[in-house]
Amino acid sequence: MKCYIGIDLGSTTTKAVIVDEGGEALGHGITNSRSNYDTASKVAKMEAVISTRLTLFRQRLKCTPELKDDTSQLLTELERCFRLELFLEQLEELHRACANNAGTVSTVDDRDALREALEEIFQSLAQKLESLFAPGVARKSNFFRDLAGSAYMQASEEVAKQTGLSFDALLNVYDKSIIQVESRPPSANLDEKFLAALDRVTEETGFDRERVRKPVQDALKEDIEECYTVGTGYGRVRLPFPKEHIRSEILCHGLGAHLMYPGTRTVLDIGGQDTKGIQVDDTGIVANFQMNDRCAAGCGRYLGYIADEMNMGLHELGPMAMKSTRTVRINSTCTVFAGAELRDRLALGEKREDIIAGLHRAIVLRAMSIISRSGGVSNEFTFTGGVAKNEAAVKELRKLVVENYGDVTINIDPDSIYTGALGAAEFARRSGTQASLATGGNPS
Amino acid sequence: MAVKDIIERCTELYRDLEFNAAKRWKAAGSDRKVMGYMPVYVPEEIIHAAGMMPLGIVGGGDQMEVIHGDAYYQSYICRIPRSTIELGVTGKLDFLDGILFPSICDVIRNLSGMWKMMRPDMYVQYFDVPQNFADGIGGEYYVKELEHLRDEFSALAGRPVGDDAINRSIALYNERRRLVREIYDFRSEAPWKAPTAEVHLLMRAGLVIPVEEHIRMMQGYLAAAREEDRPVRDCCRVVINGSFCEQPPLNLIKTIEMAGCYVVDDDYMLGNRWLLEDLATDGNPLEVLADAFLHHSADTAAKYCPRKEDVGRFLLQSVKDTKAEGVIFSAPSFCDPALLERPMLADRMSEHGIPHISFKYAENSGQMQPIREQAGTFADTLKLWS
Amino acid sequence: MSKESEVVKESSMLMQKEMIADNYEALTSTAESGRKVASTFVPGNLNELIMCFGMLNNLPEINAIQNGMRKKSGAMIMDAERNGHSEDVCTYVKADIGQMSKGNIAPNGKPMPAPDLLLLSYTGCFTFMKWFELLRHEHGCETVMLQVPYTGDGVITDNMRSYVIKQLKEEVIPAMERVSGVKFDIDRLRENLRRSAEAEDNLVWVLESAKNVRSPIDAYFGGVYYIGPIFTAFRGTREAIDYYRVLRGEIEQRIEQQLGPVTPEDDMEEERYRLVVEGPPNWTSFRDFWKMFYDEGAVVVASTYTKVGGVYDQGFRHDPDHPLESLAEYCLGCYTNRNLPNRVDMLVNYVNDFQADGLLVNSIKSCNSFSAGQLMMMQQVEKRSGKPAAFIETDLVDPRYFSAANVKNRLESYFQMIEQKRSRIEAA
Amino acid sequence: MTTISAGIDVGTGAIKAVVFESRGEDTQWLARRNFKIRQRDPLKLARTAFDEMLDETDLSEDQVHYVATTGGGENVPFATGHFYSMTSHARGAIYLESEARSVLDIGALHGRAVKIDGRGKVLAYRMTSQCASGSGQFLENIARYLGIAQSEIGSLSLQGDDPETVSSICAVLAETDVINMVSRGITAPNILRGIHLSMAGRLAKLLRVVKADDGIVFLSGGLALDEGLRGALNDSMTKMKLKIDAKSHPDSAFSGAIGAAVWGAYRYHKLLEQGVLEKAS
Ligand SMILES: Nc1ncnc2c1ncn2[C@@H]1O[C@H](COP(=O)(O)OP(=O)(O)O)[C@@H](O)[C@H]1O
Ligand SMILES: Nc1ncnc2c1ncn2[C@@H]1O[C@H](COP(=O)(O)OP(=O)(O)O)[C@@H](O)[C@H]1O
Ligand code: SF4
Ligand code: SF4
Ligand code: SF4
Repeated sequence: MKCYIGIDLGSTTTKAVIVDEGGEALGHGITNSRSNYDTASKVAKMEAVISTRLTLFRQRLKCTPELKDDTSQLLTELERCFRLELFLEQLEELHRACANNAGTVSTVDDRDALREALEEIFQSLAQKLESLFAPGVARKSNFFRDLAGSAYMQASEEVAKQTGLSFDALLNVYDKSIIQVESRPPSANLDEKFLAALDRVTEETGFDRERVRKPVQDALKEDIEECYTVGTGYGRVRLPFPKEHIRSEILCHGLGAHLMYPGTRTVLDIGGQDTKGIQVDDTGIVANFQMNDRCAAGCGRYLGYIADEMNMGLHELGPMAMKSTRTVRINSTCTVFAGAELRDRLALGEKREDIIAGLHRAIVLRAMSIISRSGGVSNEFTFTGGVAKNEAAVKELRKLVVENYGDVTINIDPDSIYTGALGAAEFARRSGTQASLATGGNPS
Repeated sequence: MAVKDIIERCTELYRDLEFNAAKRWKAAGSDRKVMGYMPVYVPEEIIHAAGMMPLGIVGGGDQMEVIHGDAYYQSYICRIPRSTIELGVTGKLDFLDGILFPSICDVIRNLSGMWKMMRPDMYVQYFDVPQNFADGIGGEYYVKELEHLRDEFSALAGRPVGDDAINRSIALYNERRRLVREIYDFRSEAPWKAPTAEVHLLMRAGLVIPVEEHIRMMQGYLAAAREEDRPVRDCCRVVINGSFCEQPPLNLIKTIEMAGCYVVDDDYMLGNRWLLEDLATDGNPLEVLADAFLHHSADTAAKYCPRKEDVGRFLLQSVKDTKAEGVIFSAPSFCDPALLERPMLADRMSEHGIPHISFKYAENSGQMQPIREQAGTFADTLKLWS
Repeated sequence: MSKESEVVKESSMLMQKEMIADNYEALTSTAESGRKVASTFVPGNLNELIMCFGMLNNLPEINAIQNGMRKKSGAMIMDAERNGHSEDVCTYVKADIGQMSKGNIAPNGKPMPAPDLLLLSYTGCFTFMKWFELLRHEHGCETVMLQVPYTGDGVITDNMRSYVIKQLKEEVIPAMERVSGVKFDIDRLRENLRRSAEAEDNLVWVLESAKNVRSPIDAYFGGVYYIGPIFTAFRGTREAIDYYRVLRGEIEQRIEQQLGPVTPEDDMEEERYRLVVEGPPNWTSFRDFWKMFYDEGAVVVASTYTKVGGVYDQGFRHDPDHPLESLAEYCLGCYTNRNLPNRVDMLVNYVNDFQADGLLVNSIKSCNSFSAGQLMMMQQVEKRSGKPAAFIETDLVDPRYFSAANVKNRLESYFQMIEQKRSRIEAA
Repeated sequence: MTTISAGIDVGTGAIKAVVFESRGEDTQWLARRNFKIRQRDPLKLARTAFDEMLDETDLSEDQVHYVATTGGGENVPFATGHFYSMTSHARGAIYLESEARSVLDIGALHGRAVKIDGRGKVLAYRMTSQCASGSGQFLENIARYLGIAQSEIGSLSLQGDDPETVSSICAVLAETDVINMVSRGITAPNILRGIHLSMAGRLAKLLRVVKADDGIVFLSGGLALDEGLRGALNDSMTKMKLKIDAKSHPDSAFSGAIGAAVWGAYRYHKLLEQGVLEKAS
């Protein structure tokens, strides 16, 4: 089938969306951005392909009467096992890289002790990751870097304590290795992994292997033909695409939000290091926009710094802020000073959750300023970008929007992080179908 | 009243972004009008004589969350206009009958035009002052501008504002100026008895309450503060310069004192003591006001200094009068007048062997640590080595 | 492109180059010639008056621009900052002060004489006042102030006019007589003003030529060259009259041949977007900045920056019959001395009269006079003209504040937005 | 008589503490601690450091005559008095390097240039502004991203032969800049050197502003031992025609704490003389 792909190479995450000829979204994928842009977009695309395959399975399964009722359980399990397969493979790579890099660490004299320690760390890592992928377990993040990273920190802190090896040295081995692992393009044989995952699922859950295998194989046989790709986002100029395949992220976000909610007139996007306020008309065309520049104060990365400072996962910040009873007013939202500010406040005896709530409010206030600058909020209002996943930010935003602009519809889609990529995919579809029309192709 | 009570009342006024005191005053009479003005100086006497209450607006301070203000101002413009716009956009200044934007810098100047566009229904006046200090040139121009103002206010008030009325107001404001001077002198003599945060609050209160009430308030404070027994701390004496427009957050003022510096003179809320001496109450009042403005008024960076050798004279005098050990140049970020003037003043201080330091702030500065460190090091140095 | 137009195109440029070089030559050889130098600012610059005393006119803003375009301003600014000048203040001032401390070398490589008179035309910008105080502080030159009241209500009142005239008569002219040793001759002034008016007519014609769809000029990037003579030391001179006559001839030809604006690389191929621009340009990356426009087929058809040194397209002309009054009116009417509602009116009219696709605001960090309030002006223009606007932020001569990637990102998005809108209107 | 004083420097990145014994001009170290703050409460950490030092020296708390805090330590409850960072870094610098005539303190978030005289008196100073671009913290983050240990930064940076300048003024955006560089294949040494040069440029500018123009500039704070930064600094100073020499000392990180301890001892005697010891703070 003909597919059109949009890739949004953001400053923190890279997203891909695949749509079919009718503009229907088939799948989306995300990964953390990294210095190898090519790999980042390949991985995001691969993730989107996986998600497309899952969509196709769903369609097949729905048509398989005896499995129809178990569709969602099956898919969840399949995805879980599939991810585990992917992770174990990456973990293996990381393990190898670490072992190699252990020889290059200059600060440690006893290399053998270091290698031994690494073995121990990786043993506990494999266990931990497997348990993270056990049925029904909530994960901090879906990125290998994050999951492996925090597990590695924990494990190595313990090992360091036991063996007297320097924690910094162990950390260093990891830092060296993860960047290598991340730069490698993803391995290609997805089909095999799907089948392996399927085996695992049937083993663990007792589904009839043969009966499930057929629709899965059918779905895998379907050809995903990549017709046209459009890139957008912060890193778009460095994407290996010709100019006409690149669109400004403002336009993509506007269009993407329009596709999700056709009534959208105002879009707010808070990403890793930029915040955009966009006004669109009833066809998704951008009428006005504003964004921050030169200063990343109050953007998504800010939360990242805070999370690091508190040794928490990004997704834990929102819930913690929700517990606050009293908001602390925070005036400086310099991302880099965030940690210092937090410590300052803690020293003054303020409560963690109150401070965190104050920080969220500060971010949203800044965003409100940017929206105001772009022309205010008109009905309907759509909030997109990574920070839209954060419930505390959403809560503050709702409050402030209502206070300042009255009763407007506020749309937040759980997949809002893909808004830009969706817009890009739609641009790809438009260009692609036009191109094939022009060359006499048959667009049906 | 005890110092504590007076200061509490001032703090309440300082925090009240709804300007309830002025609203109450206005509500007490059907013909009462409130005329807002931006820093630094406007001839309040004429407003007062027209039966109106002058209301000084110095932004939103660190208590206000600015949401719309940033839609009007780029990041490299000082804070006060954006929080003032915020006050306007959120309707907090709707009760004003008019607003004056005195000539101080291009930001406030342009704000006058923004206000005209934002509130076409309101009386909005840009008020230019002479930078030529010859009676026959700048003086003549200024008197005509004052006449214009008086005529406009007469029209607003619905009755002519006569010379007698203005003279009576001048007398009242003379009283206020005298008290303000007294408080500053008192603090300079016994800075431990009148912490700058208190003096600042007291001066700030004067912007938002009727002048008669401010006079009573200052009398009360002076009487009470003299009685108060407060410990003397090991601090050095400094003069603050550069803060005549946007005001620092109260925490910053406290930080400076806590870091070991007694402030013995400053240019916070300079409008209250813009005219330096008592004014005649029996002359042609507009000429009297003009004369005081041209020849007996405070110095700020917003004024032109016709003679090179006079630059910094005012500040030097203040250092001498208050026996200060050093000068802290503390200006709002992006404040053109203060920051352009600073190198000249700093040179003057160095010429006279007066130690000085400088830093910037914003009305909503949250991080006090760098300020504390700089003021503290300054104090350490003055203390350890004097 | 025809061979002919190439030749003609160059002649106005060459003329201007020569004029500027001659002026710097004159400025740097006062030791021999004994001529006196008055420094003053572009807005409210009283060139006709200065000429009456045989003095030379030196404009520190222009020096800063020259240093900016030669990429020398960055170091000068840092130098000034080291000496205690704040990062926050206008970079023209710091570039100027930095130039002084670096030996005050003129763009022709020769040392610039210290000015004999600082003519502080305090017109439309607060910074001017402190700028010359700072120069006086360091060099101790004689300074005379001419305060031009701000037209806060959008009108020039009698009080303002007579205040300016009075200052001219009682302070400025006596100071000039004192410094130059030349007696003031009002007929000489009238003569100069007559020449000014003649050149002004042609300048206005040139700027208005952008009303042609397929504009023959770029009224911003090209415009800054066109206003050069009249905004600087040449208003009231014979050379200026000649220059504008030649320039007009060239543009008449371009219109005839249906040519687009001249660019540093080539004539512009296709006119895809017509813009009105508010705010001064960036000088340190002037070429790169311009390229971002002509590469995309964007032509600036009207700009307010070309009105800073005098607004002529609204009917004002220097008037030999009322010499001092007309100097006063000129100063009072400069673009940044106008109140914001007035500036908005001008912009809305430009967008409409020049059939522009929208307004672009280039907001300059240095310049509060221009920048404070621009965001609101932009909203008003959008609302009243119905055309989209965009906002970029750069600086005049501080290279640290020109972020090419940022500016490009915004411009691209803006152009794509206009494009999209247009296709929608076509589709409808 | 012998005076025992303690200096505790509460930084944004680390806590440094020392205990000193002085007999007139004669001083000697008794103990020291340097704790990274990471996620812990700095005040508690200060207490831990102090307790550990008391333990190590077999002293009881009241045998310490003066506990001087510096940095962000105003609120340390067991302190006798507080000196502001630049005061103590100035004194610490003279203690470690008597020829120093200026100090460059490069910590986790701030840089400070202090001009001093031979007695450690602060003559002029300048701090980096509120914006954290080009701070130690930033360098640390980048190094981690590049997989480089802190101790390797210096030597790697010195190998950079074609440094790539970081254009962003914002530390956060600069991080992305760096990622961008990696994507273009710029080597780690050149990236680090680029960062060092841009930091050095900023720091040298601070030195110029305080008019530090002769003698030795003493590097203190956590980054003083980063030889790459030191090299870049010397280059930048040469370029800016500053004829001063950047030097550091193995104990550079402690200079604030040392200065505080030395001033503490001095103040102790002064207060004894004045008979106001009881209200020492
Ligand atoms: N699960 C989550 N919970 C809360 N915030 C999140 C979560 N995931 C991402 N974020 C926030 O979103 C930001 C990234 O947003 P994104 O739109 O992907 O940015 P970009 O497009 O710039 O890469 C992160 O910096 C983080 O603050
Ligand atoms: N050997 C080293 N080489 C380079 N950087 C170092 C080294 N040791 C510490 N640092 C850096 O020094 C900083 C802490 O410096 P410090 O002066 O203690 O800061 P503060 O006083 O602000 O806490 C940290 O950012 C750390 O990255
Ligand atoms: S703070 Fe300074 S720049 Fe800002 S409005 Fe006041 S005087 Fe003008
Ligand atoms: S502030 Fe603006 S008008 Fe004034 S000197 Fe600077 S650039 Fe020119
Ligand atoms: S370091 Fe902080 S204040 Fe500075 S530009 Fe970056 S986010 Fe903004």
